[in-house]
Amino acid sequence: MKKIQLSLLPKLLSAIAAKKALYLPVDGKAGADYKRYEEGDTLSRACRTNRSAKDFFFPQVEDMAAFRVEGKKIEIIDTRKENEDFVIFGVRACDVRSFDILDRVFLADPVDTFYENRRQHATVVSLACDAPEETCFCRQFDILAEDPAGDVAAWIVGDEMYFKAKTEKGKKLLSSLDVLLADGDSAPVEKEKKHLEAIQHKLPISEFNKEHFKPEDLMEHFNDPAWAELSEACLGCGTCTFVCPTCQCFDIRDFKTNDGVLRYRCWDSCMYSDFTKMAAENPRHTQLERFRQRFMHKLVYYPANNDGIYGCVGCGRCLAKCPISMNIVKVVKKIGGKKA
Amino acid sequence: MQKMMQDRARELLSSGKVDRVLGWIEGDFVYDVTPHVFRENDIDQLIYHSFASQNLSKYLVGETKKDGVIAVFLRPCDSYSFVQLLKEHRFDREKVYAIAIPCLGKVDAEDLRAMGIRGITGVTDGKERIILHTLYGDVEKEKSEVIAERCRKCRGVHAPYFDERLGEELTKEPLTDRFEMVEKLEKMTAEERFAFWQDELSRCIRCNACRNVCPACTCEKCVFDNAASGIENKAPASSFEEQNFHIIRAFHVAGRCTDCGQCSRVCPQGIPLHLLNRKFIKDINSCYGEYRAGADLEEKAPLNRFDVDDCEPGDVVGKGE
Amino acid sequence: MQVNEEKFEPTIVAFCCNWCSYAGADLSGTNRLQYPANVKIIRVPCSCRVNPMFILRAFQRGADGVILCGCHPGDCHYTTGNYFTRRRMTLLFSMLEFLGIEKERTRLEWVSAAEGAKFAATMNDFVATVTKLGKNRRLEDLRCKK
Amino acid sequence: MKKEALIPEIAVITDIRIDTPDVRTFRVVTPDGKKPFEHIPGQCAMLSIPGVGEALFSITSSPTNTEYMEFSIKKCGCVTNFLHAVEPGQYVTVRGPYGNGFPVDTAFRNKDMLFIAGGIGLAPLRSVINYCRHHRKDYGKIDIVYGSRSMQDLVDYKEIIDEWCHEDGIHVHLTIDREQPEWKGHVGFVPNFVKELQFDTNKTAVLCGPPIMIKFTLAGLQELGFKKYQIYTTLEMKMKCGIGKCGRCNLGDKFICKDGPVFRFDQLEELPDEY
Amino acid sequence: MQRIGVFVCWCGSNIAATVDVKAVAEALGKEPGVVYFEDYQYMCSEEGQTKLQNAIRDYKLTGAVVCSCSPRMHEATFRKAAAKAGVNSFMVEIANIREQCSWIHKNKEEATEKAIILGRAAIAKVHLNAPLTAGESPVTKRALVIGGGIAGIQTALDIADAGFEVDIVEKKPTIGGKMSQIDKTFPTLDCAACILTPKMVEVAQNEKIRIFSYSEVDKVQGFVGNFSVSIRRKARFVDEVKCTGCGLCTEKCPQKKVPNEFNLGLDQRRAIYIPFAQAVPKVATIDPDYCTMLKTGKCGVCSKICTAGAIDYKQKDSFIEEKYGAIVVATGFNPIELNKYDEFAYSQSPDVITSLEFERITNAAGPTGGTLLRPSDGEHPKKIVFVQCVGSREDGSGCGKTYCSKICCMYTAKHAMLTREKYPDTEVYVFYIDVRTPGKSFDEFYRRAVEEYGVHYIKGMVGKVIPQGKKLMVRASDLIDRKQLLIDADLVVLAAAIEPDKSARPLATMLTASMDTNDFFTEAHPKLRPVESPTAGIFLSGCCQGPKDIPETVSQASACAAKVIGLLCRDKLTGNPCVAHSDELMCNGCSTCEKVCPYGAITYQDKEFRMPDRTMRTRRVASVNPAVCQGCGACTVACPSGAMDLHGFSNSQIMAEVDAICK
Repeated sequence: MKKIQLSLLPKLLSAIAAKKALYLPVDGKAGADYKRYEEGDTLSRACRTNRSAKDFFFPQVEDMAAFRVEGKKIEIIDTRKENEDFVIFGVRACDVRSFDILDRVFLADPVDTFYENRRQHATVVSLACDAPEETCFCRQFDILAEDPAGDVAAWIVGDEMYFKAKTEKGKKLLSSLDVLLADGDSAPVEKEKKHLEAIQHKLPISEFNKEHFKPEDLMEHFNDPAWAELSEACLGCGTCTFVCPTCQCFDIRDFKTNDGVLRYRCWDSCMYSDFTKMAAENPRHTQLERFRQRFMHKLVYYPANNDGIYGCVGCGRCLAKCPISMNIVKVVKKIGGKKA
Repeated sequence: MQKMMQDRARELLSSGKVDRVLGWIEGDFVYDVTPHVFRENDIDQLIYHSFASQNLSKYLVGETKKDGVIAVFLRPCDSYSFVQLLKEHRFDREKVYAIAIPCLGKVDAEDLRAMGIRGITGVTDGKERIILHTLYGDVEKEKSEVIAERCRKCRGVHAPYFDERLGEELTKEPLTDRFEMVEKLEKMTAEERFAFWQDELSRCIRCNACRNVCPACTCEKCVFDNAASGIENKAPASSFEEQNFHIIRAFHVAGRCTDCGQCSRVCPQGIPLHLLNRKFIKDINSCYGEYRAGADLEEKAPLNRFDVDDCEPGDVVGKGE
Repeated sequence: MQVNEEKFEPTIVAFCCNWCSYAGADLSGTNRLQYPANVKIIRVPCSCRVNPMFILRAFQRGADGVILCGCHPGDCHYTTGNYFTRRRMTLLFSMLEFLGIEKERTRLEWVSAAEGAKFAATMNDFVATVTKLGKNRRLEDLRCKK
Repeated sequence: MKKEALIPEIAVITDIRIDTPDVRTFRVVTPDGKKPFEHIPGQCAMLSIPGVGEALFSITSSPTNTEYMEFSIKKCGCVTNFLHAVEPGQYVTVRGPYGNGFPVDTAFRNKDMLFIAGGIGLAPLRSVINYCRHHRKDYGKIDIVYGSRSMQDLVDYKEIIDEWCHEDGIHVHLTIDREQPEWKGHVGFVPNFVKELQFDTNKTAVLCGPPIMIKFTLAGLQELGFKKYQIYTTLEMKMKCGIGKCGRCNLGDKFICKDGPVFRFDQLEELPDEY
Repeated sequence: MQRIGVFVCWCGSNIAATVDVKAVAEALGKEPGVVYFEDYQYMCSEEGQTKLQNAIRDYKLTGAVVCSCSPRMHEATFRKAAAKAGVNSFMVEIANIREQCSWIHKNKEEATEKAIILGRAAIAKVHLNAPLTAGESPVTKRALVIGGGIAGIQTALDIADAGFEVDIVEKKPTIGGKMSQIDKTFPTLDCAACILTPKMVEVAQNEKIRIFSYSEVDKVQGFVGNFSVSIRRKARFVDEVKCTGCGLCTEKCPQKKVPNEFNLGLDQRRAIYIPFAQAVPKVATIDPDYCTMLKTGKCGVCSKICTAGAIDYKQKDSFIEEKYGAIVVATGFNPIELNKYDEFAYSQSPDVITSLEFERITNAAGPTGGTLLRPSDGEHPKKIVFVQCVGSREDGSGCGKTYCSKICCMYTAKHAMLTREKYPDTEVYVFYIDVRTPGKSFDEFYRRAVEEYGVHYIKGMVGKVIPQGKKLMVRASDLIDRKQLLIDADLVVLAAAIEPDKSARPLATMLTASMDTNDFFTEAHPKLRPVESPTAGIFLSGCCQGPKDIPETVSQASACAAKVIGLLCRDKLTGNPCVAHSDELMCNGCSTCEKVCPYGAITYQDKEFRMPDRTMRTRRVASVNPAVCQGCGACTVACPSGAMDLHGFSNSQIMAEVDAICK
């Protein structure tokens, strides 16, 4: 366990930034968001950034390859580059869990080298939540906001910040910062954890019936008539999917540049009407089916393929951001509630 | 008001005059409001308070494709969207029963959070004041301190063409001049404006919330979703794409935008998109005479008509600096 | 267009209506009135055919200035086309300026079939103005650059 | 850097065969003239023309063909329209193989096979049919029912007539939807034809064709006494990655690109019918 | 993928001197889809065209790009040549490397580079070109003329003379219009009736012409070549066929106190009447507002005395449906209402009259039998003041018109001159702002009025006319002598501005023909197509398009007839294939495009569509009539969903050109 006076945090950040690219959440015009550290930036204490931390490994837009076309001939140019080493500082427990969920998709065979490259070069410093929003419900997915995973976990206790390396990568990072860090006792952190856990228990979103979403009940949930009512007001925008830390659907598109073609991938949303649209058919032609897909994927399909791990981390972004306030909590209560 | 609306809706449903009622329903939190189509069995859950923020008029495009008549509650701002949609033949008027309801201004939970008001569990609305019940106790505020930007310019007047009015029309003086911010930007230098918009638009994640919520954006297929349009685009892959999407979208709704402010309300990134639309409204008003989209069914939109002695672009562009 | 380090050569797209301005451009050729080769003309039936999308597209693809020429108000071959153009472009140009894009990069001019000299003069002036402004950096798409 | 699954390889179209007014078969090799990669029958590959798009096609040639790969492609969308307009020598990009393929070396082994195809549905079956032909001793009797709108719309007609029809143990049953003067064979829709043919139920059936044909043929086979686990089909859906990551081609928890495209009907029964 | 051929023309040295044509051809040869390229001295020559045609055949070209002079010069040439070789004309594009390149640039390198870029843009466009075929529609060989004044009469006669059927619709009981009310015509001073009535008779006797008098156009549908029109024949309560025009009824009718509109209310007629002696058709009409029989059911005198048995009190409005290939608007003009001109005391004094009233008073068939008498007391006026520009050339703030009514200067001179000739003892004053006399023998005419006839022309405006006893005190200013005048006139004649007939506006709406703010019909082109409306198949004759005198009206009427004949001569109309079209699946049905179409080419209809979820849905969608659309493209930009596009200049084509240029 290491610690540092909060007043010295800027020094610590500069020290990290001197060695590696450093990203941290910073308060901005409209809430907190991650940005590359510049001298003077201060760590946001907000428990939630607008955009999730998935951007670091799965950015919204990513060039994949370039093509040069001349007459009938085509040449492929591999534009991939080795990523720089970077540190993401202050990731909350829910977002840290989302990396695990994305890993299971992108690192499954065949490995996605774009994702893998970034993942390998990243060190994640997580931060325990001291002031969750009332829309937070990560605990419902067994995520401990008071004791986040990551390469290094951090706690703010009083005017001190404690660090604990959880992986080799984390140990390396902390040891590289040895000069600035003092040894810390684990007792204050343990006490803080208890305190933070108590706060978690007070959060309003409980009574969550997620355990009713068993893979064996797939068809039953799929055919639940409540989907019609739930999806009725859905606008079919992509807000929930884009702010979601675990949504990973993407599209691969070509852009004609002035001298060739750039193939890139970008986020896509299963909520979009053209997501599954083919020339003549569209297997999910109404918003009901698209809406159902998103939640079935998170609550049933994903767990079925990934040892029962849910594809939701309870970060609460969709609760805060959906234009019509339709979200996974309402879905879980309505669809799962019937079994109770 | 809520009680009145529930009663009237129940009456309309039981009399068979309407088959469904479009209103708002509450979720886990008081601000967790969703548009909902009510039938007789769940009409008790219809709510109406400061967090009932969504403009319901756009839902009529889809709802009137179904059988039966639907009743809809229209706040003053919604009523203009309603008329504009009607003017563009986007829904079947016969299948709609429009009820005008007064509005005291809406409050956005995100704004309150920014003001430090968190853990909201309930709300008591007054004409001048609002009491927010929170996990940490009640907070009482002047309405004018907390109401959303889009509501500050409201005069509380409905566009005609509704079927009945519930409650009285609450006309009021706007709290702010809606063009204040546009003018402020116009007075900046081009560099400053560019920096301002770069900062704003670079946050765009192209979730399409602004477009999909917009009552003027009801195209069967948006040009940005249509490969044949030549400008199809799914993600802000470059700074140009960020600008392009918002310029074209604003242009397409120019003269049709009713300034309902939903675009800025729903933007998950907090981009003040309504400023783009208001810039067009301001230009239209100053160049072609006052025009309010959705105020009248017959009047030709400013871009669909002309005067032989209209101003030239050069007379307008460059006036700001 | 090769970009020379010493002298910046802007790329200019000119949309000309078939009936007046394109003929005006032809006339300036017939009269051997010079204007820079930076200007490339695209023929459209009427200035009202020009969609704001085209103008933005030109900037995206590397244009440094876009000029739109049509018949003088009242002289439109289709009687009313240029009146609509005038309104549309007034709003569009004003919006571009609002976003901080240099207002000198866009222009709307009325050039009749008899105004070969005006066409050449307009183009000379426009190219000079845009050259002074320099490369379009505020409405560019870096993916399109070599 | 290691190979990225989503970055394709270059390939060349060396030959284009016009099968029907809207189906062409493209022969594809690497620029140095080799088969791009090995595959098993029923698997697919992503073909693309940069700037036009990328799309998934089933590989029509049999794995036993060691020289090249073939794709029978019907004109229907952006990529296919472009392909129908190109000439030999055109470069394309290719990546794959994707999907599970048919269980030719397990479940199909030593079975009597019944292949039923409609229209362009023959394309994925041609690979497995030819595989069976080339490993003739490993399979029992082979029946092929193939129908199309008209005689002109029968894909691979020449190969069927010249080769398949002449081989021992292979019975080809052709049909077209409407009477045609030069057509001497059967006239009628595939599902009815299958019922008329009264196949015995000890066969393993493989179905491929338009959704409506699948629906009625499945019912027909069940009427004849076939069980759902005896019937296979191969599905088609919009795909972008081909490797189970882009998130659009799932049927419930199964990805068509990874866990499919070949499914048995008893498996499909347990999945949402979003196809 | 297109197979494109590129042809670079030298144009002798016109292009080749400043553009390296070989380099251009070679560079363009490398573009995708280009399978053939060559350069040649004169592509437009017979030889050059053959080269194009041979290449099309030999290389199976599907499209061609000719880098040459302006498309305004030879686009048609090359397109025709290509069509002969079997390639659709619209698959040929021109890169203008002469007028817009070689002729304006001196630096060869620069010009060559630009020529290549222009060529690339054309190639990029051809890649997206699609063969276009012009639509054809039949032509109904009959014309409708709306309005039976001199304009309508002349147009009808000319069209009929060419052998086509013509129908004239006239809302009054007789044709003849304003000219029939005029006494003499300037500058020749020949009698209007003497030259008009033979024409009216000619119309009546022409077998090809049908006159629907006392009728109005009720509904118009269709488009150029194929209009279908419903005409309302108002009940005149007299059987037109049976009536012999003997006029007995008009003498015996007991209802005598009906203001006679033909004489502008200066005298009275009966309830059954024939407007004037030479009326065509010469058929009586019962005025239902005054007829005692029709109002009370008690009278029936006319019916009793009519030997032909033509009176039919039960007659009702009837409708005629007819098809036409062309419609001529000849709705004419009226003097403006002067009720609001209190400064001239028009409403206050019967002796303040309009010029048209003055015409009637001086007309031998008029209320005074041609003797100049004051309406108030029937005395000879000794001092007459003519006021010009009453309601013309105003600043737009008042009740008048901003334009010049054009004819007032001349007829006022005529009135002044005739007065002085007939009554030399009468003093005549004319107040004017400017005297405008551009026209053959016009200025001479005016000068004669001043010099030979001693008319007092005073530059200045009349400020006020005050009736005082039997006199009219005219207060005016003389701008040249800079003094105020007070004239004790006996008669004041106001040269009232003329305006389009009130029936024109609703008619324009029916015809989807455009009008200016003064309700004059607009021309398809103010200089080059002055007798056509922008709406195809609608033609303009006479004052409905703008103020005109008689010779001008007649020449426009004949010009208009020539245009109509030109149209009717054709068996089929071939449209311009570069027209707008709407993608119905994307159309929102919002009507925006309809509002910006200057031709009324876009209509909306409800159509059934199969939706992606296999349900059927009725949607309102736009459809463009290719025979009416002229291809301006205004609708394509107005359409937010991009459903509306233009053949030949599609969104994707123009964007491809943009891309190629900006590369």
